[in-house]
Amino acid sequence: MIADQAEAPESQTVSEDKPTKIDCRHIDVFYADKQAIFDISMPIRDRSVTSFIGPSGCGKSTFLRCMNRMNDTIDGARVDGEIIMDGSDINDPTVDPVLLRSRVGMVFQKPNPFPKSIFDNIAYGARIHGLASSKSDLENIVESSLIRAGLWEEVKDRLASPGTGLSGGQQQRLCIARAIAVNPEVILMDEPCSALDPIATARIEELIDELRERFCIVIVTHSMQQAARVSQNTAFFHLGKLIEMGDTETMFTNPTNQKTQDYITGRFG
Amino acid sequence: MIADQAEAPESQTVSEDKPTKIDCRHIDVFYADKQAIFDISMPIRDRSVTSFIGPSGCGKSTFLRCMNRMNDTIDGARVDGEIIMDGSDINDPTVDPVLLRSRVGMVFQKPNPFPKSIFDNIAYGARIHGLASSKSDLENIVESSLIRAGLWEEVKDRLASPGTGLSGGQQQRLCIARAIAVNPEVILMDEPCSALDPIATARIEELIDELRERFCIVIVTHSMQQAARVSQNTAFFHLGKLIEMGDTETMFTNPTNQKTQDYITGRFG
Amino acid sequence: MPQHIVTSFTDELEHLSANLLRMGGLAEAMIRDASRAVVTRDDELARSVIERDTQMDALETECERDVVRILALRQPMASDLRMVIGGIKLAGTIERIGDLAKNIAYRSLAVTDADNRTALRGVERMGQAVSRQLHTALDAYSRKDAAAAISVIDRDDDIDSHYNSMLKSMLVYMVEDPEKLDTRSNFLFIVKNLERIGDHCTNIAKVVHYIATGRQIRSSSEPMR
Amino acid sequence: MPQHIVTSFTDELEHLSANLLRMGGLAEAMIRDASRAVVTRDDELARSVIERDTQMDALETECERDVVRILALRQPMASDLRMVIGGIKLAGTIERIGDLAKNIAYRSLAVTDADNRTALRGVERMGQAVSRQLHTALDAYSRKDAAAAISVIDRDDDIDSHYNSMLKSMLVYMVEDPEKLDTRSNFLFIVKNLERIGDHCTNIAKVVHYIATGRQIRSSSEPMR
Amino acid sequence: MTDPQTPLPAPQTSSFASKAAMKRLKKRHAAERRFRAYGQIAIGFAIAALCILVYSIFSQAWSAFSRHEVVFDLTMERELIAPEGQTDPEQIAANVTGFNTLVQRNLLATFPETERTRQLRREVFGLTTRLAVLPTARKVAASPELLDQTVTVRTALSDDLDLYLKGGITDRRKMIVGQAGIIAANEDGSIDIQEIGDSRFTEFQAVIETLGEAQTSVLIRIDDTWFTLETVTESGLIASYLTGPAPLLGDRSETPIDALILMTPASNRTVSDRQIAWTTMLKEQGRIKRVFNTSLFTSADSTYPELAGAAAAIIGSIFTMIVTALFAIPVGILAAVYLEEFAPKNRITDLIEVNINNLAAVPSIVFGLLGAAVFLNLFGFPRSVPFVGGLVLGLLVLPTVIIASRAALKSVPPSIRTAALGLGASKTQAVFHHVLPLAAPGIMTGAIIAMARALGETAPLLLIGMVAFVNEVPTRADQESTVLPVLIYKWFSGAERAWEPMTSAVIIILLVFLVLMNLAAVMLRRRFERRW
Amino acid sequence: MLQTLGHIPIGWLLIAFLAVTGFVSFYVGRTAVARAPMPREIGQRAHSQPNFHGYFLAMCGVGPAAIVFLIYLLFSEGIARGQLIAELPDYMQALGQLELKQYLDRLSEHAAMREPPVTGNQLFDTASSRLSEIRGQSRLIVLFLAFAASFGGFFFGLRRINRQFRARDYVELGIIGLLFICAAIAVLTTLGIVLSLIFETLRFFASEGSPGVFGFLFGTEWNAQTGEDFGTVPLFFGTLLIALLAMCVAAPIGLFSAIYLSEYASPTLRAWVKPILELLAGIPTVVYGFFAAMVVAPAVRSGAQWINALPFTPDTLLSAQPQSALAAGLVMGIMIIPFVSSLSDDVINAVPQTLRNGALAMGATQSETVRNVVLPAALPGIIAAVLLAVSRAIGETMIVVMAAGQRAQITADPTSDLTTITVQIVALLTGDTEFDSAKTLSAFALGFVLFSVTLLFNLIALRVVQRYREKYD
Repeated sequence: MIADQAEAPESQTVSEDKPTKIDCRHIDVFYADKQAIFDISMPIRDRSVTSFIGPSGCGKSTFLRCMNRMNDTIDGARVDGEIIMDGSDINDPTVDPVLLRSRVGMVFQKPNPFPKSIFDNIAYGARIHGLASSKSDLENIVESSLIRAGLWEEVKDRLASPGTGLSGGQQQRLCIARAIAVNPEVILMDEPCSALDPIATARIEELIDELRERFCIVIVTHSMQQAARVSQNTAFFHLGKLIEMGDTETMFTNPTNQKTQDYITGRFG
Repeated sequence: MIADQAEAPESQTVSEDKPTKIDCRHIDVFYADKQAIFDISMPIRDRSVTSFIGPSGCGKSTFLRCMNRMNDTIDGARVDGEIIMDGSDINDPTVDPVLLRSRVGMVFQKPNPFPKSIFDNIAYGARIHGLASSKSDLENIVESSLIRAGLWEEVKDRLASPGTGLSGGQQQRLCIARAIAVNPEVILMDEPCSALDPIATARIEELIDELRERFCIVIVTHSMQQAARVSQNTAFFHLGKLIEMGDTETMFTNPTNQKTQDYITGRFG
Repeated sequence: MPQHIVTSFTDELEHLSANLLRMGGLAEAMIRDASRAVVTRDDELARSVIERDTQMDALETECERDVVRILALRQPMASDLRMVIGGIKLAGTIERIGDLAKNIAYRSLAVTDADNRTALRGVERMGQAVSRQLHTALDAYSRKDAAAAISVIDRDDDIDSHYNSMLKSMLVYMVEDPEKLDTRSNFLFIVKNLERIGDHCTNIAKVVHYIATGRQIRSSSEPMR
Repeated sequence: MPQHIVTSFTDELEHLSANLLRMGGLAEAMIRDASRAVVTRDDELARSVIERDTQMDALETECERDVVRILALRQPMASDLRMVIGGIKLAGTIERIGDLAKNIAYRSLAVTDADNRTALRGVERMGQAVSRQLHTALDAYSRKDAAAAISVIDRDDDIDSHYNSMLKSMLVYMVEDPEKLDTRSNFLFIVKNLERIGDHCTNIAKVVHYIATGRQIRSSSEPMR
Repeated sequence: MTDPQTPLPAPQTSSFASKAAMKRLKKRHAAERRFRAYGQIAIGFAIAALCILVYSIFSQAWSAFSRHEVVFDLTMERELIAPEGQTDPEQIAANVTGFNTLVQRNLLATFPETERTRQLRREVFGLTTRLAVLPTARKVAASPELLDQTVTVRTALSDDLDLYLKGGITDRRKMIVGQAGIIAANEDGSIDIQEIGDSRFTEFQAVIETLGEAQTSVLIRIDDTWFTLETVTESGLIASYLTGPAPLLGDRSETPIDALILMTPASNRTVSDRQIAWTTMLKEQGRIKRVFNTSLFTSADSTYPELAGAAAAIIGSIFTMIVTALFAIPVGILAAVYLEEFAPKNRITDLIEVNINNLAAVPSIVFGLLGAAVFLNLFGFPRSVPFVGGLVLGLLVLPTVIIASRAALKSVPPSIRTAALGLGASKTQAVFHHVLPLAAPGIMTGAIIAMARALGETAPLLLIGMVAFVNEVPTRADQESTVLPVLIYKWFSGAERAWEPMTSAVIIILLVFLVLMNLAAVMLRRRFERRW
Repeated sequence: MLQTLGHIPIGWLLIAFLAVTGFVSFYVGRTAVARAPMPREIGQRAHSQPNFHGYFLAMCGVGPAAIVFLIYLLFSEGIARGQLIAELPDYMQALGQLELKQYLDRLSEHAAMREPPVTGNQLFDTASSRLSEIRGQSRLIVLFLAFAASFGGFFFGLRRINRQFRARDYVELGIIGLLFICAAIAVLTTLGIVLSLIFETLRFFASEGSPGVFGFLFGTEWNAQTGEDFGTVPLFFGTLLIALLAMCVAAPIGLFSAIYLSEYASPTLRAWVKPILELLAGIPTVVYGFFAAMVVAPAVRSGAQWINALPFTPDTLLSAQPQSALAAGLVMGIMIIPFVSSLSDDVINAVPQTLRNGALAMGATQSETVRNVVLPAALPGIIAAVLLAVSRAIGETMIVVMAAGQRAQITADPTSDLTTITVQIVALLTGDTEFDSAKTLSAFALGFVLFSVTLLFNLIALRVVQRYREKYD
């Protein structure tokens, strides 16, 4: 009959064997006076998708933004605790956020292509970081990023046209391509599909599924179904605390924590 | 084994026995030059929930807005065809859209309470339509609407505080209460949950489930799951055309049209 | 377990398990009556059992429709999902128990007065034991009680041993009078059926255990003599 | 049927049906070998069948895990949903076929040289008929072919008639020598099992038909003698 | 998907940490700092400019807020004030000459030596201005019983002397020469002081040395007698008589000699040495008092700085603003509502829009031309009245009000409108019940800013003749009057140096009004600002 | 009696009249329908609430009367005066337009007093009393007309209204009409400007001593005061030079402060600096003018003298004038800074935050974000801002009037005094002027040129802004 989850299931989506990419230890986040995140610690595994779920205002986005220090750009935001990435704490004052963000890419809720040509949108990151030594070099980067983002076929003959002219879903994939182009190690996604319709959403999910071969992906979503579909590990946040984290399949078939159980089955509050 | 859907299932959610409330016949909608809706005809049943699904830009919202002539407020929008409600065509020039909208309430994607007190938010409709002859009369209307919207308990002791101070979900329920207060016959909802988290969404769905005892509800959503959960009848739109309409259970277990099948199973395009 | 925010979802789940329990109850009755019919040679009773099987089928159909609807319209998760999956399995199993009872009833019609008491007594006793087994299993289900379920599984061995002894005596009894062999071979099948009902009870118990805990008990499903 | 946008979903569904077909193939083999073991009194073969049942159980377990995962993580709809629900039922049925085959194998061990050929020939022929039946059913499944499924259901009657005749001859054969009754009674059960495998094939066919069309064929599940 | 023939160049991943990358990074951060610096400099400049401006004006203005008055105790002699016994208040009030004679007599009495020549008399009368007695005249006219009573009269010191006392006109230096020795009169009327045995004298000599050729006039004073220094001898000095009682000659040791050194030569001054001497004496007698300059706020314009005031302009400005507000604000708001909420999207509307935006940027002076051509020339409205000025300014700020209101209306999210419409409110109801109230704070802010702008406008008013010389405070919006900014312009172009501080003073008055209005606007914004 | 009527302040009377009519008819209309209870049931809800019937009736009552009054206010005085002039003895009528006007002004002021004092002048007194008589008549007439109109409207309306009458539609029609009129006023203003300018300009070119269009636009001698030469080239030169100087100061400083405020400054800093800049914008130009003339001009002058005094410069390098284009330009620049900065601030803030986040998340530094993403996006808006600023500089009056001087000359030396179009307009039109001398009219011609030039700039700028807006909202 149905297998015991305790013993390792030979699903394609195992994550325990993957190494830890980011290790968050005792993170607290404060906005001005009020605390948004309470002592959260979690490992984030490389080459797999980790999703954060929870009711809105549970702090999942805030926590995500800690990982490339986007919170620095908000006045009065303070982050305590260590975020160890490849052995060094990214909150360390000596760490240059600019450099960090080139290693930890981010995709936002609303597709936000620059009002430039598709080419420039993707070339931008490579340019500022001087990744391309030559024009052709740059073109390679753009092409490969677009191909990886599954957008090449759709746009290859209008690279010069403005990125804002694309459809919502394409724009979002363009933004992902843009993030890939800098060839980061981690990609953070903040509700990347909440502005899209089911088809576009499915496309993005497919894309994420492919990208996880090469990147460590963290995605915030408030659609449980989406978390279930795309991620190998799921973390459930509530009121700024981490309630439960674990292998996605377990989380959705047999979570240990009652709160999680209630949230997932729609019995919450 | 599993029953043949052809023979009437004795589910709690039959809709065939309900009378038709709105009968749309050959509706075309044009924005300036381009056509948004192509010859759509459908009956909408009273005292039940009908949901419109489809990829974005499929015209479901546009079609919804025909039913209380919200399209009138957009310059250059033109609606052809008849929308028969209780035997009279609402597109008839003699029909006063303002009066019509008092009969066909609407709830919008983003919760949009007036920046007034909770009380005034709900009282407003009653006031402009002169539904309340006295103060106490008005209070009754407000209370009953709030109760019906399942918000009374949460706000009864702060009716004077601004409606914008409520949480997103509460705001949306406030908007629903506001729509109920005018006691309309039909309530149109345009993606009422797309801005809310799963919990708030569930609350609204529960509310819709209760309201359908008294109103004819039409809901546009781009979450198929939501359509599945709340509605008794589902219509699938694509590129401004009505692809298939039918009993929700059938639509989601055994749709007749291949396009529908593909969309619902996520094979689309 | 608290209610779902969407109450109608809770309703549907309860509607499902209610139906399952009805099926269970029906099955118990059918077993008891069938085995009594064998002993008392009460053809009326036997026929009533046979009729009740259609009812059983109808119930199973409904359960399965509920399951499909819930899966399609509610996207159940975690415990709810286990409830639903368990539901479809239970429905199948109980329905099969029903069939076996019906089968017993059929065969009881073929039993003649001439058959000896003692053997029949054994059938009735076994029948009661089995139906008791089923009852406790359903009980565990209604209470989502993993422990109870396990106890059911353990008690299955008694049934088996009971079965083996019966089988022997039956064979002896058949040898007595080879002429009547073809009618008396029915006894073999009756006993066999009862034993298989017992096994099904174990399956039910396993499903219950899964629903309750999300884990599941390993063990080869059908033990041999 | 076009691919899902999320290809891994398609993969998982295919992985599921692939497993089911593997189970089916395994079951066919087990039936064939079991019935041949009866005739040839080849204990090796019999044992191998018995061992293969554990493999069968493992496969079923995996199928069921797949089903649960798909339901939990993919929220399948419409045809996909039918695939999945059908899947869990098929897994159960095929596994049961496997059990029956194993059962036959066990009993074949009890068969002695002294038994007569002709009766045994019948067993083998029936076994082949049944396994063919199963084969077409699985074929229908892999092609999601409703028509084929129906034809399987129709052909079940042949099996039944075959069974009845066998039953008779068996009884006659048993009467010949009441001393050997207890071993020979095995033949009864072997035949009975084959017949029940036939019925399971019908069930498989019904499920296939449901998966393919979404509608389902009414008919009382287990006909009598 | 990630297809093989376009793999990313391998070194990239490491290239972040590479030396080159680090160099780049340093450069980029340097650029960052530079960029930031530009911004800070820019803001610094702007603020500095403001500070300088404000400071320069205040430093000028403060002196204008006080002035000097001469105190007289005058007996109101009937035959002078009310000749041939007619006591009509009008007549008395008008009889400036009469009062003035009293003042002049008093002055002559104070400095008897001035009787001698008309020249001296003119100088001494120059201490006050003729019209300075007007207030007294009015007072007496109001209460005839004062006739033949002794009244303390305060009259404004003439502007130049006033300025002198405030430290304008010339730099001066007081010092003590020393103990007088023998004073002898020379035949030419000058006197000769010898044997000033005193250490301080040498010091004085030194100072005079340093002055050298410069035409500075040095006033020597013994008792109440004033001399101008002719030359300094090694042991004494020769000085010619200036004014005061005749000096006692002979051995006057023990009498101190003071000197007052005026750096600016008499020829470049508007005040004579004598006048300075008198003023100093009066001051010492306590007959010159420094008082707060009330007339700045109470009296209308005048040709004499010491008498001029901004009252007329203030009132005029207020009237003008009222007219402007009454015209521009309602019209502006309603127009905005039409354009933002009701106007159909068509060519006419576009035209209106373009032309309003453009109107907002038309130079103000063009509106002046409009006013001159249309209101004055065509409609024949009277010149330089607040009513017309108000209308012109109204037209001038109308587009500003419209644009501000539209912005405010735009900031109200459409969801509010749809919400109201969805409830079955008509468009008008939706607008007037919800949108307008929500936009009100923004609109008000805009209106106030516009008013402030109107209050500061000058050019157009010049063209519709609001430069007229207004010597009485207007009481109605259709009477001649002027406004603050124009007054500033006029006084700025006035000849006497005394106008300068006056102008600054008016500027400050104007600025106070403006700052108040702007503050009100800021308050409104802070108070009601709403984020959607 | 007519006279007394001629004296009372008519304005208040009219307002009171309108108010009363309004209230009365509102209540009549409201109660007329409110008597019958409103049905609540869906379906037969009435179209309009009673209030609307009230408003409708009020409209009918007030509207016509208001129109009558408006006409009266606009034309009565003119007519009255015309009447009076006609009655004046011929030798008076023979007076020049200006004198006559001033005479009438005195008259009307005199007549406006409650009991006008008897001046000795026989003619004057009779004329004054006659004037108030005429006024009295006109007022009597207008009041009568108003009554008639409003009653007519009132009863017309009263007959229309009943429960089913769609009062709301009409009321809203009325309201929208009113709104439209208000919007139209702006257009009329422009029309007025254009027409009057064109008209007077034509008269200028028609008048004797006019240089003709060519001579006007390309003549290099300007001597309007004495009324000979009307060559505007020097004026243009001065105007543009000063505007250029101003922009050199304003454009960079304004732009950078805008960037700093919107991208770098902390909220608190912004909260302090923005109001300060606004203050800078709020200071009237006349004050700037004063500042320029009193502080900057001397500074510039001494600076220039210092440069002249430098060993390696000829002593006459700069004509260090007490009034100088440079002084005016600098101050004007300061004045325009907030103008530029606030406009650019708006466009920069209009760039959605998500774009900035996008760039930052790619690892761009803040300045890179600004330079590569924000500015390009905001560029059109910024250009527009600068253009508007230029047209503002060209049209600026007081500063140049007070600090730039009167001498119409063409010289590249910024420390010499120059004159500008606006200066000349002011110089020509201040004080009592009659509208028939070429001198006066030339001012209008200048005004026309000024208007056209600024119009050009504005239109371009506005078009750019339009494009820009469309891109973001």
